[in-house]
Parts: sequence; structure tokens; C-alpha cells
Amino acid sequence: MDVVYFAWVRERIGVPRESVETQAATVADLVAELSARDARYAAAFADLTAVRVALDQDLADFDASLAGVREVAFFPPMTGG
Amino acid sequence: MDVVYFAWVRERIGVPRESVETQAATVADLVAELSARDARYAAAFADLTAVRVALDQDLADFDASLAGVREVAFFPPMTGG
Amino acid sequence: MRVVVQPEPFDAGAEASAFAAGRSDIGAVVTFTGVVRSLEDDPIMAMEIEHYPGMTERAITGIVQTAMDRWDLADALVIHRFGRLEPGAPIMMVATAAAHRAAAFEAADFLMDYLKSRAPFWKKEHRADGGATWVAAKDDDEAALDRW
Amino acid sequence: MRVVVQPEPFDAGAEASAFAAGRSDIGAVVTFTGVVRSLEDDPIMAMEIEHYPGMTERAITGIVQTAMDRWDLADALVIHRFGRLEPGAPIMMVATAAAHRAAAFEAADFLMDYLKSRAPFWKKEHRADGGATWVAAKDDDEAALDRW
Repeated sequence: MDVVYFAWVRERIGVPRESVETQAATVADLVAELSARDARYAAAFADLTAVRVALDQDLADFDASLAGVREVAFFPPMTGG
Repeated sequence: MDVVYFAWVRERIGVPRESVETQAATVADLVAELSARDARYAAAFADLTAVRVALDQDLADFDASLAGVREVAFFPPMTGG
Repeated sequence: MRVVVQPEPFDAGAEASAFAAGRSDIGAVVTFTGVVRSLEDDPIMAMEIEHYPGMTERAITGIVQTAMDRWDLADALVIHRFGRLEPGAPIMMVATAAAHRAAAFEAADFLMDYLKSRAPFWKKEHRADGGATWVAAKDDDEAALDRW
Repeated sequence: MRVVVQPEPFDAGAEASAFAAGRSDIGAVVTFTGVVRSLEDDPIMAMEIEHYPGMTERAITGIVQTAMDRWDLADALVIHRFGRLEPGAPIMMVATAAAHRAAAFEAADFLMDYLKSRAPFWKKEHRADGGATWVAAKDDDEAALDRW
């Protein structure tokens, strides 16, 4: 599964994109798995109210299933316009 | 006193501007005086809810005083923009 | 502030480009352009706009000043034509520039509401059969002023 | 509908001129242009805009489609830049064209609210002292979506 990061989430984790081997069932499971793996993830995901997630480029919730998903994206609330 | 007319008020009265000798104290008095003078005015002023007035280029009410006024304008509700 | 009342066409894009150009204290520019509309099922040949020379400039300037007093605008522009206009031609435009988006949007909306009902212009539509009709003000136009 | 996501500058005036040009079924055109703002008491050197290639175009297209389904729009345009932008430079623009003024205004306002909070862009401000700060989303931005 491809995982991509943007803005300060990307800066804290230190890479813009990586391939992750995981059996996580939901986004929340994946976040817990990554946070346990390394302090960089724990720092990026410390306050999940400040993090948004997209599954295959559609916004989703943290309890969404990862079944069939190819690309997960984590980023701060958007500031376009 | 100069009296000017616009849009269908002008068309009904038949002139865009005229000089009027009057002792009318208020706009309403002037309207009554003109309406009594000729059917063209009576037609233009038949429905005063559809007529607006400006005194020296500021919108005013029909009960406004004409003291010191140099130019009275009658016209329909505006349709700019 | 710039207020222009003229019979000549204007280039809304070029006016928008020149408006507030090169200022870095501005975050938001809103423009509105009104165009002579001719619908397929009710085509018009031309729109004739009558105005009250002198009062027009005075009324528009007053309206723009009210907007600039009420919102924190960096600049504002109003251009309004009069005379005989063809379908598809620009009638008028407003532009507002502000640090923030909400001020620019609200002020432009306010300007349009007031220009429509408080600036001395009257529109007449000329049709192919030779008929011509004065455009009637709508109750909604007057009611819109209560929003502000 | 036209959606453009690019690093290059654009000419908002020229885009406005070309947008819905020559159509006589349109009565109202509204444009909004967002500009990189740098205030005297808090100057920035540059605005860096990061985006999510692919999702950006997809999200904007969805937002514009929602607007066109909801309002009777003749056309809509969104241009949004990414990369490093200088103060005073245009960041993005929206344009809406409709038969009536209210639809054009409301749709442009709607597009801005949604682009701000639902299109995957992130702004970072670079300051003269070398510091850089990600612009934080405001609670108001999210609350603004409830208007629609």
C-alpha cells in the first residue's frame, strides 16, 4: 500500500511517500501501527484532530476500511483558495 | 424651478426638462399643480407609488419642502446594474 | 475609488487587470460584470440605458463611499454605461479589493444591490418587432437593500 | 467548466475576458482572484503552495460540478497555482457566469468556501528571517461550509 504525506505531516515523518506492508483493517489501525513503529510517526499523529486522511484521493474518516485501497494520504486541514 | 423627467415619466409628459413657475411648498403640491394643468402630467403622476423624486439630485419624499430647491426630478424606480 | 459613467464599451478584463495591480497588501479581488442578456425564447435587439447626468456620478460615488466606510476595502471601482447597447455587451462592472475575501465579496454584493435600486439608470429593451419596454424594478430589488 | 492547476502565473484579467466571451445568454459574471498578501507589519518573502497531484484536479472538478448542479450556471472556471509565489502574485481565481446575478455571486462564494477547505492545497509562508510557517486552517473556514 502506498502512503503519502503532505505539508507538516510530511515534514515530521521525513518522506513524501513510502510503500507500507500492513494488515491494518482501518485507517486508525494503520495510524496505530505506524505510530508504534517510530517516533516520527508518533509525532505526526500525536493530535489526530489536526490530521485529515484521503483514501485513493477521496477524503475519508479514520474508521474507514482499508480493504482494496491502494493509496492512503495523510495531511493537515487544507488551506487552499 | 427646473423640472426634469426620465424614462416613461419623460415619455408620458413629452419633454425631458422644463422651467416651471410655481409657489408649491412641497413636492406633493407641485405634483397636484402639474396634474391639474394638463392630462399628460395627470397620466404620468396617476400612480405615485411608481414614481420617485429627487431634489437637487438627492432622493426625497413627496412631502419634502421645495424651499431653496433649484431642480426637481421625477422618474420611475431605478433599474441600474 | 474610481467611478466611470460613459457610453463607450469597456474591457472588463483589462479593467480587472489594472485594478489594484501590483499591490501586495491585498488578498482578495472580486469583480462583477453585468452583460446585456438576450434569451433565445425572448430575444432583444438592443438595451437602451437612460441616466440622470450629474446625479448618476453623485449617487454612485455616495454608494461606493458607504461601502468603503463599512468594509475594510483597499480600493473599489464602478463602471456603468449608458446609451444603446448590443446583446452580449458589458453594461457595467464593479470591482472590490480587500485584505480578506469576505469583505471583498460582501462589498461587491452590496454595491450591486445599491447600484440597481439607487443609481439613476433606467433600462429599456428593444425587440425585433419594433416594440420597446421599460424594464420594471422588482420588489426583490428594493427588499435586497434590507440585507445591509 | 474549466479547471486548471499549474505552477505558472496567470493573467486574471485576460482569463476574465476570455471567460464566457461573446455569449448573450449570460447576464452576470463574477470573478474572485486570490493574491499573495504581504502586510507591512508582517511581511513575507514568498508563499509556497504544496498540493496533492491528481487529487487536486479531482477534488476541484467535483466541487465545480456540485456548484453547476446547484445553481443555474452557464459556465465556471477555476485556476489554482502551486509552487513558490511572490507577494502580489495571483494565487488562484474562480469565475462564474449565469443568467442572473444572485446565482453567479452565490456560486462563486460557494466555490471559494469549498476550495479553501476541500481542495488539497497547503500554504507555507516564508519570512525574511528565514523562518517558515504553515498557514493554519481556521475554524471559520470549516464553519463556512455549513452555510451551503
